[in-house]
Amino acid sequence: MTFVKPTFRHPALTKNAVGFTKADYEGALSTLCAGCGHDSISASIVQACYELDIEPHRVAKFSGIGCSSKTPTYFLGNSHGFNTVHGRMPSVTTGANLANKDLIYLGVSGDGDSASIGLGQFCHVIRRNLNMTYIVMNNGCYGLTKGQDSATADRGSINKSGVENRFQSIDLAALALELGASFVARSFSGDKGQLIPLIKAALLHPGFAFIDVISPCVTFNNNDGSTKSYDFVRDHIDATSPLDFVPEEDEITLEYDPEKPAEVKLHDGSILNFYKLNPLWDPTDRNLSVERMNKARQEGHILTGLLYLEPSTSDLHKTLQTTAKPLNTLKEDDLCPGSQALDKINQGLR
Amino acid sequence: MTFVKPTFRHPALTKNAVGFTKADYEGALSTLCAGCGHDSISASIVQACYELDIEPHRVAKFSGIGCSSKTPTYFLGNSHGFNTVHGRMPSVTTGANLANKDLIYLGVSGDGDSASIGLGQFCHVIRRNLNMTYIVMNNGCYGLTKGQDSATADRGSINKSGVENRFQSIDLAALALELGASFVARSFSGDKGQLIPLIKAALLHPGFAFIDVISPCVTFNNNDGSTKSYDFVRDHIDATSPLDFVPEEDEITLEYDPEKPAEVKLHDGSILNFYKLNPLWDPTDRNLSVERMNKARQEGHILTGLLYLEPSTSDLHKTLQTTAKPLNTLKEDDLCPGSQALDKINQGLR
Amino acid sequence: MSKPVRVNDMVIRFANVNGTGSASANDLFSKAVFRMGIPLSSKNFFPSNIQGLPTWYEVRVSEKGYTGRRNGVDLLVAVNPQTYAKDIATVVPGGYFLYDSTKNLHPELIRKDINYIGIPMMKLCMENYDIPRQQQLFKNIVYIGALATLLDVEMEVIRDIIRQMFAKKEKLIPPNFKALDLGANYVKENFSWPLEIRLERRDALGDQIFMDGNSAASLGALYGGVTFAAWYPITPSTSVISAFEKYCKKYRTNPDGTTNYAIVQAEDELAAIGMVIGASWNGARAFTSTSGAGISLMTEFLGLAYFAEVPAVIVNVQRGGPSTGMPTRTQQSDIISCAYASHGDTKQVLLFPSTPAECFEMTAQALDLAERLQTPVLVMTDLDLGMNLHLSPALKWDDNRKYDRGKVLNRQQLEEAKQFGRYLDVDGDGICYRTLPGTHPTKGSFFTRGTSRDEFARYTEEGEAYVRNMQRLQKKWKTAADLVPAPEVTRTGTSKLGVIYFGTTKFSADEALDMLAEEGMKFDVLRIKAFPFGGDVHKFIKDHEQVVVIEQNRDAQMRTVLMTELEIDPAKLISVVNYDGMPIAADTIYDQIKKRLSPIAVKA
Amino acid sequence: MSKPVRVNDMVIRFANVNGTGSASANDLFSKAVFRMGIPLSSKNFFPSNIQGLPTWYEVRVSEKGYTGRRNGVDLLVAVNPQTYAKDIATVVPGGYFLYDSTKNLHPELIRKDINYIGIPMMKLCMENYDIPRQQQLFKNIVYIGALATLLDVEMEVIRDIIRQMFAKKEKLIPPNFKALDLGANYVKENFSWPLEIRLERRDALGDQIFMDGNSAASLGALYGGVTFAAWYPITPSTSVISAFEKYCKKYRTNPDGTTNYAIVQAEDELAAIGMVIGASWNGARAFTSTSGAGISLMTEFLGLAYFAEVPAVIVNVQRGGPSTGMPTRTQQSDIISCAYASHGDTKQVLLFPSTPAECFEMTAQALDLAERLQTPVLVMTDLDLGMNLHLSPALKWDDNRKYDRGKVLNRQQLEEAKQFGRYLDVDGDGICYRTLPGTHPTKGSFFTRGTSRDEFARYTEEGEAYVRNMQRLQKKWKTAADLVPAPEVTRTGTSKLGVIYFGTTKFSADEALDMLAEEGMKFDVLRIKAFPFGGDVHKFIKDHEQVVVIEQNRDAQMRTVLMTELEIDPAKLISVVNYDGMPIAADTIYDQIKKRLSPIAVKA
Ligand SMILES: Cc1ncc(C[n+]2csc(CCOP(=O)(O)OP(=O)(O)O)c2C)c(N)n1
Ligand SMILES: Cc1ncc(C[n+]2csc(CCOP(=O)(O)OP(=O)(O)O)c2C)c(N)n1
Ligand code: SF4
Ligand code: SF4
Ligand SMILES: [Mg+2]
Ligand SMILES: [Mg+2]
Repeated sequence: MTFVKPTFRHPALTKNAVGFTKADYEGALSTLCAGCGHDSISASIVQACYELDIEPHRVAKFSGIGCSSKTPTYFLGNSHGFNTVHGRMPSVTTGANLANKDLIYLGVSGDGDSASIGLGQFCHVIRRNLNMTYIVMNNGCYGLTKGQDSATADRGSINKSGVENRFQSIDLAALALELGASFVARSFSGDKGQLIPLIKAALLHPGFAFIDVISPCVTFNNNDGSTKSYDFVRDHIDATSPLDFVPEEDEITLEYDPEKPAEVKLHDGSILNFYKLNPLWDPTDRNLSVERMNKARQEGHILTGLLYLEPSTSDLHKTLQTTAKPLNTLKEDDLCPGSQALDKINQGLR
Repeated sequence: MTFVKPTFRHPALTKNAVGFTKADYEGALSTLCAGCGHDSISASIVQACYELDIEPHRVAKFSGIGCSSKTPTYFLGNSHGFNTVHGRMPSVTTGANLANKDLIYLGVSGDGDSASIGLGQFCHVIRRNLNMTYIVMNNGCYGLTKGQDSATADRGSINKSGVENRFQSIDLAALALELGASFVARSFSGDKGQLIPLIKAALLHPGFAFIDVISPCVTFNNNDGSTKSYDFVRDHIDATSPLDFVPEEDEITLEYDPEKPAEVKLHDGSILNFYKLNPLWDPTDRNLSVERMNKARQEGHILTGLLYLEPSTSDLHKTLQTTAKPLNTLKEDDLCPGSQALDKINQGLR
Repeated sequence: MSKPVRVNDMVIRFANVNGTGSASANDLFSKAVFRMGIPLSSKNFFPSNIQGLPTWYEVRVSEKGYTGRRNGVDLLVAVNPQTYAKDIATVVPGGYFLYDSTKNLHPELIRKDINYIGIPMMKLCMENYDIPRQQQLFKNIVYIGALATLLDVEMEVIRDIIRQMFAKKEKLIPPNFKALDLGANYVKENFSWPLEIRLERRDALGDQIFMDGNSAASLGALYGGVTFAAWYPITPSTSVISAFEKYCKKYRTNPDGTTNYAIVQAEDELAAIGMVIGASWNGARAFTSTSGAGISLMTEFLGLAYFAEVPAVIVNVQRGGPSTGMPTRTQQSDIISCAYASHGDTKQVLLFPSTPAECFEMTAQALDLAERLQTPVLVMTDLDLGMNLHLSPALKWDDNRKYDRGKVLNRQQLEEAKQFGRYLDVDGDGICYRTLPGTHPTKGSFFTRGTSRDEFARYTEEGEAYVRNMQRLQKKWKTAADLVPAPEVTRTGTSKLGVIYFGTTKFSADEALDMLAEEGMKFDVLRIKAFPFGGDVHKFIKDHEQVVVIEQNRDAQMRTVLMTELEIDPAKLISVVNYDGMPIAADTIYDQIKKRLSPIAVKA
Repeated sequence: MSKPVRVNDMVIRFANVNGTGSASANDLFSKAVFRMGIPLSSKNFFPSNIQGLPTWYEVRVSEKGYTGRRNGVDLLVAVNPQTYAKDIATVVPGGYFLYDSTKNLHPELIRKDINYIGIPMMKLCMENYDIPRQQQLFKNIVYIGALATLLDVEMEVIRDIIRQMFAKKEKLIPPNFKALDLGANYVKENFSWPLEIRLERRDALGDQIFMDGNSAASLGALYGGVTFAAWYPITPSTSVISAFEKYCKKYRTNPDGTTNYAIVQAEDELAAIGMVIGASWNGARAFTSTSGAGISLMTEFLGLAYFAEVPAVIVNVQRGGPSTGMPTRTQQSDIISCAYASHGDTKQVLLFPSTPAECFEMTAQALDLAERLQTPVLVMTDLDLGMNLHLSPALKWDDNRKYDRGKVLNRQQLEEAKQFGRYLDVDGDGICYRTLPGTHPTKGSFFTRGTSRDEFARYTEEGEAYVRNMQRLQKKWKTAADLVPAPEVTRTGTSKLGVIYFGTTKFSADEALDMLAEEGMKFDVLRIKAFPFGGDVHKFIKDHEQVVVIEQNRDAQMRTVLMTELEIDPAKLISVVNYDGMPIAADTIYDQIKKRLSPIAVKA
């Protein structure tokens, strides 16, 4: 069921340069868990599009399958959207983009969607430098199927069933960089101050722009919290069915300074160490980016900010040299060589 | 048709420590094009196994689909082999390995097989650190389907149809390193002096060992050779059907010194620059490896040798803590909890 | 309205919000009914999200043992105001609507023909518990207390279940008891109880158990000797593997901490089935479980396993299709896509369990069949069977039972064999001998491939060799028909009319047939247990003038497969389908059969 | 042996090694026959490798216009000693074996009942060309010269073709002429010529062309307005896209070098179909082409496109299955896997071309149908049709023809519409109105998904909304049956016996039916052109007592689909199949029909 948001929530909002209020960028009421990081990212997307004065119908939004992939229902309700199949958002977006170069393409995905089943398509859409913004709402687990580890789960982390993840985690941002992505960023769902500008930059980037957004799953990252006050309830849950009771949680938000590590305590009591890049650093030096990311990884920091940018990138349309007109606007006259040409072809076949 | 090799080819060969002649490690007659690099790699595999005194039946060999993936028919004829489906060799090998930890697992694949359709499985088998040797016979094209560019084709290279490849090439060795592979090497099909020891080291490595072997496709890399003496024939081919006539070519071989670049002219006249790592360098420093590979890439060199090694790696069986006995040898007694346990389970369900 | 007291015959539906802990509370109620020895079934209708959306839980209590669904709710426990209006409409005239009266009901929600029972659940909790999370959680137990009192459930039975539930966390027991009492006492103080529909202890269950099919299938895999499982999470199959893992930890861990099993969460379903094929090829018993899109993604590999003749076991917990469809609803709609999975001429062996006991038995059997037949075997269960608690015969295992590992030559047999050809039909049953890697230094190795080959596993493009191989596979298919479980034929010899059903349809169908029989319309019944069908199914159809095929999909897929494989005139096969995602109800079957059968046939 | 001279009626088979340049030489021969106005067909039987393995090329010449295969070779051009023994066995008694006599034939290869013609091909080449590569290459032209002389092919016709072939590289012409003469002269000097089987100019071809189906399909895509193609290489479909690319470069490149098309070589078939769906959803005409395993891998996405109602066109060039199967052999064995592709209740629209002209027309039509019906449409061709040269009616295009873009609302229509619901069945034909992204700032946007939804594209798990939607899809399926090409019914009214065939079976079947007719066994004929079938097919089957269904797969898949969709009694449908990977031959059909038809039926 999709619930329509009561419209009285925004009585008289300011309009942006193209005449839309912020409400015009919102979507249906979210059905995600209370406090889910993904909802914060949706809100940042709404804000970014509003601030960029993008007409909502000029955006086409895409996703795979997962809690994260449901979010396109919850933002940009005036945009067309396509909830594809699990892990295959990149291919559908590629086709859509080639059909009409004039729209803005926004894909959202989960870490399960992109780092497991969709890893091949993720790598290949990067290789093609499709002009799109690709946001992974990265919670290190499979939210919608109830909390299994994903391929981005940290080695050593404990999942919902109490099992330690014993596999190397895949760093999608580092992978994107290795594969030649022209825009690579990382942020945290609760840090709108950082996230909104990054989304704006990504939407404006004329090639493939990747943002890895750490987005805690309040429900299934919520397992180790023996120090927490709702201990009693947790015990209760453990004794019955682990998936049956989902306590409402507050969203985790964060503001911190560049170049100083910030500790974030998740709902389960585990700690993430964020380390924000100074906005003044030069993100266009690929080697430097690789080095910094490797270093942060070794130190157990999560480096956030715009990690790498190749400003003069050339997207897939340029590579393929497609005509300036969107392909989906071409008509019989542009497309069909006609009967005379066919007669000639026939003649060549005799 | 598989042609059985005439046995008189090896009248009385020396036996190795386990009592086998080199002929015992060979397979059926190759049906690849004369001079194909893949055949040289097969020969190196034969030699490596012979020299390592591996009993042939202790090896299980796997492949996907492609010219490269046909090679398991042409080596180790006394080993079981499994020619799976396109791009999915890693998963089949994973299952096989988990079923019997006591065999040696050797997978071969092509660049189409591993870098396109199979990229997801390639990444994930690395992540699991499966104890296997994974050889990609890398010719930058789809040999078996007649020469289309693969994802490892160099940007700017010209393919069989005269079209320039305009996409970033995927460096499978760099990718393997990024994903945490514990053994990463690169070599050239024609350089048996380097390749055989690498294959031996890989087979002995107690975890995932990857070797990217540049292996020219004599047929479909054979396009740009306007300076070549068989110009006339080439013109002829162009005028008829590009795939109809495949001139026989000699295998390209190579010997060169460490730390000095070696130029190799391919059949089409294009040039590869190989740069061999000094055997004395320390391959166990991951950062150093990344740095050197990045540098070589920027300079247009192909760095060969053992690029990275993590000697004390722990493979998937260790991660999963499977019992010492191969799982496929366990019997009813080891596996079935029996009727009494079942009665208890029933009781718990009332 | 006053009606005669109805004992042990009712449908109770709980309307909750998911993620609020209601499912385990509702299970508590079901379990109590079960412990009172009364036949029942319970079904959970949950949304495809994690928290905050409407969810329903339906308990059917039936003295007569009808455990399928029937339409109409006798008592609705309404805890979710969002769905009040919709819920009220489902209550039968004279039924009950039990709701949280902390807030008043909107006047529009008042129906004259039903009874309202207001329990101030939230209020009671707020008065008795401090922490909001606890208030929310115990609300569930409060309504259980109230309901139990209203229906005359033995309170001590419920208390016992709670005691067992929290055996390891005893401090949780008293507050649960308290919540139970809050509900019970409120009823006692404010209403006349018990109601005119009520429960009464019986001894009608024998040694039956109350269990979900997915756990049972996982036990089948455990007992059947699976040492390797690969999977990718997807509702509703996920719990097959999580249960398997739980049982393996318990029963398959060695004293030194090493395990007699391996489980891999694959990167997707293609990899999962690939791993299973690799392990099976290498002589381990291996299985995977999936649903919906997972089956489509396994299509290519299923064709390989069919053609290269590699065992593989897949538990397909069917859900509402097509595409992502209705991932939390039930259907039997993968019959055709599984029976003929993959391009080219392929046929796959399917098993159709109806009960948790059969999920257990058939999964174990699938492992034998897959190795005996050297081919994939799919256990075709569904969301209803897999995720809901069902009455079931107890699980049984004969300790003398040996795994049938099929035709695998060992070292000595190879030593003695005159010749070995992987695809030689030595025994004339279409099944050839295989060998495992590592068996013998010089004999018996062969190359497995998805391409055409001759009897000695050598690649060939010769049409004749290909045709010989394809015809041998047909022969093997005939052999399979003899090896798979035979159908269950009941109510025989009474009628020219037959009914065919399979899987979870059994429960409602049996009830519907009783209803029809009471009106003089008698049917013989055949329950399909496997594909290929074998002679018994053919004979049954031949022996009847008209045969009704009941199934839970739109396109009458089983009927199609019956026609195709047994060469049946479609005019003979009358289709009854239900595909709204809810388990098929007895009334639906009853109505449709009456509507579909020509008056002549009915009189026969 | 002396036989009467047989003019324009023969099977010539070339036995070569692949990668030696023989295929284009053999094409040269076929083309010459074509230019002499004589009906023919040519078929290439090539191995699944690149160089060094046996390959055959078969030319059927038939004054009567029979262009299917018939068994038995009249003249074998043997250039590959590896297969001499096998090749000799295929020659009919009295036939000819033309071979390279540079080396002597082994005495065991001598059959008394056939004629041997030794041409020292290699020797002639070594004497006349210096470079080994040239020697090898011109060997092919030498045997063409010899063969042409033996069969009385007009040499000037061949020379003309060579001149055209090398129009841009004139220096290549003389050495080719020389090779031709070498062969011709050797024959003239050493044998009596022409043979008793020989060719004679006719004017039997009208404006027909000689073309492969894959190129024709690619032209269909070009003329049909495809602007986006995504694909993954796989034999035998690869040349559909490479031809499309070639034509696009020629006809769709703008003066400034930009292109009115985009082609992406995807990373696999899942991505290829995903891209096509994305582009079609966004209003571009898009298609892909694949074979074998590619179809299996597209299964999940085909289910999405069916259920979310997104157009997509797939050209499936069928090859020998299952699994990797026989990748260079032909079959019609993907009928079931395509008709019901994907899990859940799905049905896909299929078109079945028989000639290159139909490959062209049906691919263009598929684009209209996919957009009109908002669903995938699969053009089901096969390796034989796709990769071999066939006689075909000329390709035709009406310059007034407009693309049918289906029900797409533009900005103004949205402005004027009272309401917009993506899945509202406004017209009662089951087809709803869609909108494209970017059309209108505030109206007409909707969310496309593979899950159940209501008429306004809002997610819902309500069973009723789901059922309404599934029933509307059924209604759309009925609409589709009226829109797809109607079957072709020929030889009507003469018989109680019917024959149904489709695709490439047409050619041999027509010949076989003529043979049977000569014996007094008459059949009415229906050629299926599309699935769903529509009323004409049903009527045809109803109007006949017995209907033979001829197809090229093991499991009689079309017969299955006919039974299922049209509710046909299988007893009525007699199956004739051939699935050895070779195009079905007329004699096979003739023999099987005679064997299968009950004597009573035959008399009818
Ligand atoms: C082919 C296929 N396999 C499995 C699933 C089941 N499934 C739904 S969502 C999901 C994982 C989602 O994880 P992620 O992408 O990380 O999203 P999250 O819910 O964590 O935001 C899976 C496995 C599916 N829908 N399709
Ligand atoms: C699912 C699937 N798609 C496509 C093909 C066709 N195919 C066969 S081999 C091949 C590419 C092989 O390229 P590569 O792996 O680089 O091997 P090479 O021949 O170059 O050694 C393709 C696309 C296939 N067999 N299966
Ligand atoms: S399960 Fe996790 S990821 Fe999914 S909605 Fe809830 S909090 Fe978010
Ligand atoms: S086509 Fe290329 S890769 Fe394939 S066998 Fe020939 S040379 Fe080797
Ligand atoms: Mg996730
Ligand atoms: Mg390659």
